[in-house]
Amino acid sequence: MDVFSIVAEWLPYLLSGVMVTIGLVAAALIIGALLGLPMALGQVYGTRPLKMVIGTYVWFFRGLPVLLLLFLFYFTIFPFLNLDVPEFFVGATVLGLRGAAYQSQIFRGAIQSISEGQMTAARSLGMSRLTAIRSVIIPQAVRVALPGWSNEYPNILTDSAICYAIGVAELMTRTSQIVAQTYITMPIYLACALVFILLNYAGMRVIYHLEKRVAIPGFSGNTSSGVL
Amino acid sequence: MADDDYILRVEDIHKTYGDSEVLKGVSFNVRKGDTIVFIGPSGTGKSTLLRCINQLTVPDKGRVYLHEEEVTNCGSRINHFRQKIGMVFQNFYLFDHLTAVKNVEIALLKVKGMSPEEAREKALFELRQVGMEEWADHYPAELSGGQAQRVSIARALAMEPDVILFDEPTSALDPELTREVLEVMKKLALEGMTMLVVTHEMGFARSVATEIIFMEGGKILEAGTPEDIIKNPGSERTKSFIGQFSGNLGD
Amino acid sequence: MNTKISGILIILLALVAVSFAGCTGGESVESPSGDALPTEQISGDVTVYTIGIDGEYPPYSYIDTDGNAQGFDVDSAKWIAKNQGFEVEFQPLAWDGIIPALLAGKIDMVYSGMTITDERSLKVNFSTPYLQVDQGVAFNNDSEMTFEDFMAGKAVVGAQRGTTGAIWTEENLIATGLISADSLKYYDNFPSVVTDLQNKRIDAAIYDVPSLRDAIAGKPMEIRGQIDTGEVYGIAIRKEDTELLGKMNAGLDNLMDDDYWQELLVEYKLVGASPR
Amino acid sequence: MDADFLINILLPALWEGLLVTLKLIILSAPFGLLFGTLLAVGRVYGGFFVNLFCRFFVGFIKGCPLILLLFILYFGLPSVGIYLSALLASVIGFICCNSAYNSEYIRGAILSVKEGQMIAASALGMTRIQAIRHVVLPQAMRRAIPGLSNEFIYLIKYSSLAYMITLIELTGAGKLIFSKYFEPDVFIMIGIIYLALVTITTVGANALEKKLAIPGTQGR
Repeated sequence: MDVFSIVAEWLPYLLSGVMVTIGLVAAALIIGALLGLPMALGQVYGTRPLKMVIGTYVWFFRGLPVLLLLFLFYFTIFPFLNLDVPEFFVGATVLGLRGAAYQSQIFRGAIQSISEGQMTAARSLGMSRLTAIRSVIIPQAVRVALPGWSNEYPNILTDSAICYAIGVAELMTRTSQIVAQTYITMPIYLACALVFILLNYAGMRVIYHLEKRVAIPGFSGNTSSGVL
Repeated sequence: MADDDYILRVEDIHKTYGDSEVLKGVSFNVRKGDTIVFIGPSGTGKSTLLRCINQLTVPDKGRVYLHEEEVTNCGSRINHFRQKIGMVFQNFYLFDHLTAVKNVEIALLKVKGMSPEEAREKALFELRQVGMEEWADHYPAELSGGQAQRVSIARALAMEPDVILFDEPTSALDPELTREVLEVMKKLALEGMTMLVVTHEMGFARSVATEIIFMEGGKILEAGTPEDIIKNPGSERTKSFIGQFSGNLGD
Repeated sequence: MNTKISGILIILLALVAVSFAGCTGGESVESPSGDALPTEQISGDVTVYTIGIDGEYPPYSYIDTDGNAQGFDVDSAKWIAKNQGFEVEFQPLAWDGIIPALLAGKIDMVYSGMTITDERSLKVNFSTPYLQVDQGVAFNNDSEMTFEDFMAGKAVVGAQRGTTGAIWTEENLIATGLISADSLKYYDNFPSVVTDLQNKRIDAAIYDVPSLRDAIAGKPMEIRGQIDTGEVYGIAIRKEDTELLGKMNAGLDNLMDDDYWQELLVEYKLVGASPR
Repeated sequence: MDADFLINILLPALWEGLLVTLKLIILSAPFGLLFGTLLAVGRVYGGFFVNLFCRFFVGFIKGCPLILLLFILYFGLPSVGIYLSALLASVIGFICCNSAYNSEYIRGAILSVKEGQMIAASALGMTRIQAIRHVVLPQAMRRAIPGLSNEFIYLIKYSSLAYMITLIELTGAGKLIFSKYFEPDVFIMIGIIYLALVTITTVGANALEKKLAIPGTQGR
């Protein structure tokens, strides 16, 4: 059997890893955003102890390699907590918690870039601090953060391949399995690379259109909240 | 008068950006020691003309000669000519990462290949000429506009050019700072430096220029001594333009 | 462990706990005795056990093109499950993390050509041995090296991380100073070892004989020597899961008495490896 | 994890691994910076083909997971007759990755250098290359420092992937100990070492940024 037909035979198995990879990335982006935004707010408006806790969290997750985080959660933390977490969720959790650390910094930068004046103006209208944050600061900050945020997609996509180390059946794991069984290397690696690059491209297109949709001409902050 | 009396000859320069023809055939000649001042409304191609001389902008048609050597179409020899044709910009364009003295030194070192000691000495000398020696170790961001412009003049002078092009050197400065720059330029002119100056400073034009060239619509409308142009403008257009600056004629 | 790290860990754990409050469905159940029960799910009246396997370990266990588990151990496990009246599902895992996964309750047993070792026996229980194998050492056909050269420490050796082959080499060649630690290369899976042997980055590959034979079939390589380590395979089960251990032992016993056992041995070219 | 295990088994192994990690970083970072700069210059100032090549390279590297790239370099290339050692394959992989990401920061920084700087350099008779080297890049590199130091930290962290292609660096050394002794605290110890490395680097990078800041400007 020639190389092409072998690769063709295994292709469906490889491609069924696409959904797993997409699942990992989507879960990671969502966990990252859901935790990252409140963390950013906490870092800007929170009390000193809260800021320190969040700062430590960010320091921790940005200071460790994805690979080590995966091992740490898979072999150390989850077993210690007596939690039975399937590999996929370990991968999604690690990418998500780590993503939250990075996203919080993107959102933090965005919040800080919204001028002090916006807050003052909101307060002078009789808004509470919380209302001001929710209806004035966040809608603007999220839009400012979008370009930085969209960079998270390709980063998490490529990082998701490291979940191979704990055996999540995503693209990289399947690639390695196929190579292990067929002893064909380059064509399969390149097929995998191609899939990743296409996913990257497709995702960036989606984000590009998303950015276009949320962008407001003239950029006024008094529209209703448009959190992603 | 023989051609070789001219240090710089500019022949029939044309330049078009997209649909708009900025220069529609401009020619003039410069003798050693001349100070030629270009005046005219904004957008008439004066700055473009200067840039065409040292090929920062490549003209569509026309030729420039320096000492009868062609500057246009000279390929990589342009860097040789640019050493001979200094330029001072409206926004100074000092190198932001270098101190004043290093701004002056860098081309001496990298282009002229001087030794570091030689270059330092030369740079300090030129800074002294423009009254900036004390500021030698300051960075551009620490200088006022007038100071920065004087450093940029020193930078141009250090290359010992045959001609210096001044592209609205004082337009970005407030009046106080404008004066200190004009002082330096006037001094240079008196010392016999050949200068081509685009400016709106009529006072400077009147007192320093050997020739004033009035440009409009990409063409030279009128040229002559300050006396001719300012006192007795030949055309209505020149007259009305100069009229706008009547309050600005005193030096 | 210093207090700062402990503090960080606590914060982390809290965050993880919060973020996971909604995500985890099946927490482990506490038994009356306080021991954590395995993660079996009850579907109807039938218990389902999750079996951890190495997905890249033919002939014992591997994943086929359709993503299904196959292999000698997989077939055996299915037979035992039927025999003992429970159901099984297979979970491919990274080999070097498979015991921690078992201890963590991610799986209920490891049934995937696992050698019974002292270190492993400290952490888990093993079933009665069901196969006995030697370690084989393979070379490229055109290699000048002999098995004696290998034993004398002249070869750069490739082995899969965490396998008995790797451990044997560490203990008998590295610890004795015959080869430097650099001369043992660790790989994720055995096919990578074979690939690198073919690439001549290593001189020799060490692995369980049946699997080694399988892995180099059709390649210009040969087994030039075997090391009788006296190792046997067993099914690894958590220490507290004595009931499951009993079931598996009974099932194994029945299986080895059945004709199917011989069929399997023939099918997977393991004749001679059976203790019976 | 008892003291005996920690002192006699774990720490010596991690120390060996750390040395390999540092070796990887020291071998990769300078070339990552050099090629990153060349890629950035190629993209900003290069002709059509140079620009296309640089864009293609950066696009491929950024789209392809590093771990896959390492597999390609180590396990894939032999099929076309190129045999790289694990060390060389890792270093090449890291240089590719590091330079591609670095180039993005440097490119951004080059584009942010005011156009007049280049014009003034040309007017002084500098060649294009002289102007890029002596005027544009010194300014651009300063602006790129925060991004570059970020990428350097990524390099420290992603060097852990070398163990996937048999090079036993810090994470790999710990993983080997783990797969033998099943002692999960191993990973905490490794974590502490990485956090220390990364924290020291961050402090160093901030100091460097301050030191190189041009007086009178606000760093950026």
